[in-house]
Amino acid sequence: MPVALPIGPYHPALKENTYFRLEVEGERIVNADLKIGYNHRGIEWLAARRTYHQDIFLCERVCGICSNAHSTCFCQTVEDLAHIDVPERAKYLRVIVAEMERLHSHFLWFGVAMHVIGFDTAFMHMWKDREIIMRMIESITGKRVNYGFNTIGGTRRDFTPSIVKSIEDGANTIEKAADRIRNTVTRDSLIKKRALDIGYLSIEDAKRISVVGPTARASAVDVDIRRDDPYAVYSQLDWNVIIRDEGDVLARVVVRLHEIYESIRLIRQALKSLSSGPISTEIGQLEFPVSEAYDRVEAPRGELFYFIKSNGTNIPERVKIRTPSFMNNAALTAMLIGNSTADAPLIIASIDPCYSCTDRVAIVNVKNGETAYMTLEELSRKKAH
Amino acid sequence: MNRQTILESFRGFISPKTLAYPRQPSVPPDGFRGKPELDAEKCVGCGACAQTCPMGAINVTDEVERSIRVWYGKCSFCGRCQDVCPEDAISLTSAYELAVFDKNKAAAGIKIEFESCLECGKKFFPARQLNKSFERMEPILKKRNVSYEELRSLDGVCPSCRERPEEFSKRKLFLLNFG
Amino acid sequence: MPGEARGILEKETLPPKLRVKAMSKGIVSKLRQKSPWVMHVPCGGCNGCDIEVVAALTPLYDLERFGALQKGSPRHADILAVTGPVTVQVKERLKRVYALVPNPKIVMAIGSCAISGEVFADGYAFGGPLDQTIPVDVYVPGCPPRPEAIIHGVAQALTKL
Amino acid sequence: MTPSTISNLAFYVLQPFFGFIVGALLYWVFRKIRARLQARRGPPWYQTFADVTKLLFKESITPLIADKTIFYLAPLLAFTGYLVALLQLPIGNMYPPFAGDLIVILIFLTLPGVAVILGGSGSGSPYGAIGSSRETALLVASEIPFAISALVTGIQVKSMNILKIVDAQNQFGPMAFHYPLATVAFFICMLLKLGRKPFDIPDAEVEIIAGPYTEYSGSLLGLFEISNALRWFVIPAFAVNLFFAGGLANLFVFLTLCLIVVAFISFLDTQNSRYRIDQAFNFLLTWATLLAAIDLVRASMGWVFW
Repeated sequence: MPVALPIGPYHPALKENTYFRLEVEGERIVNADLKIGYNHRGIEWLAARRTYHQDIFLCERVCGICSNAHSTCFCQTVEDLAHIDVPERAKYLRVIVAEMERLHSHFLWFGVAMHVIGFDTAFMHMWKDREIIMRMIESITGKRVNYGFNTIGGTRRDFTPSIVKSIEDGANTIEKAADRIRNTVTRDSLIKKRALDIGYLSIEDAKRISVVGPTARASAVDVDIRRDDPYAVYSQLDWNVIIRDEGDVLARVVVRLHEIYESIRLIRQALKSLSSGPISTEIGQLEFPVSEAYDRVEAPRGELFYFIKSNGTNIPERVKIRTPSFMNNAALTAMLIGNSTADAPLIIASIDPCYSCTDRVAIVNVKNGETAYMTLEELSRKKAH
Repeated sequence: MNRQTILESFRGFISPKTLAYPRQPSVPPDGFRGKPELDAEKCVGCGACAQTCPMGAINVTDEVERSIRVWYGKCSFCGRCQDVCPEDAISLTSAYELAVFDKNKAAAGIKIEFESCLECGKKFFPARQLNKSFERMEPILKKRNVSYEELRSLDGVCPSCRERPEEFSKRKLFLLNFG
Repeated sequence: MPGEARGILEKETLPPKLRVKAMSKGIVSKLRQKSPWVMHVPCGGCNGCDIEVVAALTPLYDLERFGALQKGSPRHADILAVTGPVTVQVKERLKRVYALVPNPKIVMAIGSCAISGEVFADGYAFGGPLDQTIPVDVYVPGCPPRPEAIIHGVAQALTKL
Repeated sequence: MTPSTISNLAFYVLQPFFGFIVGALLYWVFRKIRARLQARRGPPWYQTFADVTKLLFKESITPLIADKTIFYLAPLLAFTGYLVALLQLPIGNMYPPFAGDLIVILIFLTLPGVAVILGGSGSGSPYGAIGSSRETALLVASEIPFAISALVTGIQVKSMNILKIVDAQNQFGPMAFHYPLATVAFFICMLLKLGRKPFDIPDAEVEIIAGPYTEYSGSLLGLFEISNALRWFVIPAFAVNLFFAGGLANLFVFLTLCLIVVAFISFLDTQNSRYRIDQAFNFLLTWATLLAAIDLVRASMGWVFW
């Protein structure tokens, strides 16, 4: 007889609230279900009621960890929509800050993953190293989280020479910290024991569920928006897309580990070829033609998609966001089945879930105030129609 | 167990990385966006900050004076107000310890005096904003040979007085001259 | 409570039995301040405050210096650190979590979202500011507050225990 | 009343307090060392006392679906287990009036485990139930190497009386030198008995919140905290008595050895991640049992090499 084991809505392994219903036989998971929606805040609805400039800060708060990816994607979409050219320097600055964000997000993820398997010392050490990046981000953008760095037509802040110097020094420190993570993660027998062959996701499943980002790349799906649909200056820089074909939690660990090194490489190159010039295009009155635009950005967790429809006013008619975690969460049910309950938190953590990103898919009947939330199955069925 | 963590642990054992925060202040880096503060000397009371604030944290209320209030409980410290302020009257300081017991106390506000109407004496518009706009217009006025007092006598009138026929014709005449 | 206890102590007319009671009350509340166990309750925020709360536990800020531990069970908690705008979905669950916490308890509203809803305040999914759902003792504005500000907030909260 | 009765009475009254204070300080030492190894500063020395006092004066909530008798009994049972074990252990030169029997102590050290299982399953929480089932599995797996490695010492001196074991070591040298494998096995089980990594599976926070303790609050949790403080003294003291010659009948040496044991345990705790329950089960029943069994065979055959 399977017993239902709830994980959430409040659970220490989840830094946010979501609800997993695991049906277990003994310690083995036979069925998994996921209920999201606790974080639903109606961002798309709100975005259609604010001006474009105010929406930048709203979109940043879709997710606090990948906030810069959200604001970059929003600004790029609006720039497409209004045909605004972004200065070269601003593009470089955007790449640097985006990669810094990827660094801090991956360090954060490593720490959380270590915490989940109970290796608190490694968690503390990794978050200690993460603070170096946070301090750098704070000195660049003025805030640790939700930077407010982007604006339509460029960036809001410029790098001073001293900041450039501090990033160059910081990159070396971070590289050493990344070496420490590599030595810890790859040489610890217990970590290997916990992560190897756990939460397997085959390439077929990955393609069927269409997972994105490091989760997809760990299952041998060769996808990276930075290369496939280059934005900013990624096409001018030299870097690699990390692919692994094992498809288990350890592969996701290794992919993220190597992405840290690639990010450091990108930051160094971008700093080297940083040209002088203005950081944003002067836009007096924003003129929006009645049209639509979309843009994609590779957030730390995968492909982030924005679609904006304008009606000619300074308020967008519709903003549609598809976040990476929305796709990756669907893969969890496939990953969890057959594993032990003790591994469930690690598997959940391995996709780096971000429920604040995900929870915008509620169907709300505003008239009678009833809120009905669709399960992922219903939603996918609806999409198929 | 692995060698890297053991080494790192002993390094940490000898020199913990913890900041001595509550005893020693922790100073944020330059350009940190902390508590926004209003400068009562510089502010003209135009309300551009309130208009642009994405969160609606800045409130402008008109009674006998115009009061501008920033509520930190709703502020996201994005700095848009600082960007748009024409007088640099609002600025984000480096203060960040804002914990309070009463959420309404986490706020800063200033009052802007109103100018009295030249006709009826009713207080109707922030005095400093009016003066500032005249100041900005001065080069144009000189070019057009219009005296400052003339403009002042026209614009120093409250909206309800302006609707009176004699005021209306005066303004029409002025605008015709002005071109 | 400490102030109150001290106030009673100053009155010399108190019978000895009550005086001892007041003194022990003062000592207990002193010790309570030395052992705040925090439960972090995310209420639908953007994650920013959540990671800053976690950052406050990590080596650079180390809340354990003040005896604070992060606890997973509301039954063990003294301080509820609530982050995020309380969404409609979470509201009832938050009330349930609050009821699970034994007295005396302190609620901290961390981040502007919990205080006012911030950018989500106009949305249909916003369930009202935190203090309309459960009584709040300390407000920590910030979007998100720095870990230092959270430590400052905890220090403020402790004076209420 | 004879003078010995009075001194015995004084011993029984004072020993629990002494045990609690030393245990609380040793628990603080553990937390402090753990914090320092994690590059943090760690709590102040009075932390355990503050925690316990706070919990004792806090509201205690009994869940409606909990089995009241079991729910209240469990913390008392855990406390009793450690207390009785403590009262039978020689502490340096302080010998207990009723000299402990090794098997009795082993049985009483099992009692807290049983109490946790009872409390967890009686609390009516799913996390408590899972925590209990995990604790049961671990208790079954750990009792075998724990008992075997402890019994090695008893078999060596041909007496189950703990005083005799200590005295014998004062003549022939500590057991840790004669039976290093049993010592290692005992240390592995000690990690489990102290609820430390890699065996903190029953109350793994990220998996099942606080496991069996999830529903406990206030003074009942405080009682668990007191027994936790006691256990941080009893179990290192047991180890010192069995394998390190009981501190050469010197209180200071005894406490120092306890401190070293705790420091070593803290180090192991920080350097390990958590086992999965099946991995822990296998590890305990194969490696730990094997190590203990080798020394058991040696002890019973009299093969002591040095």
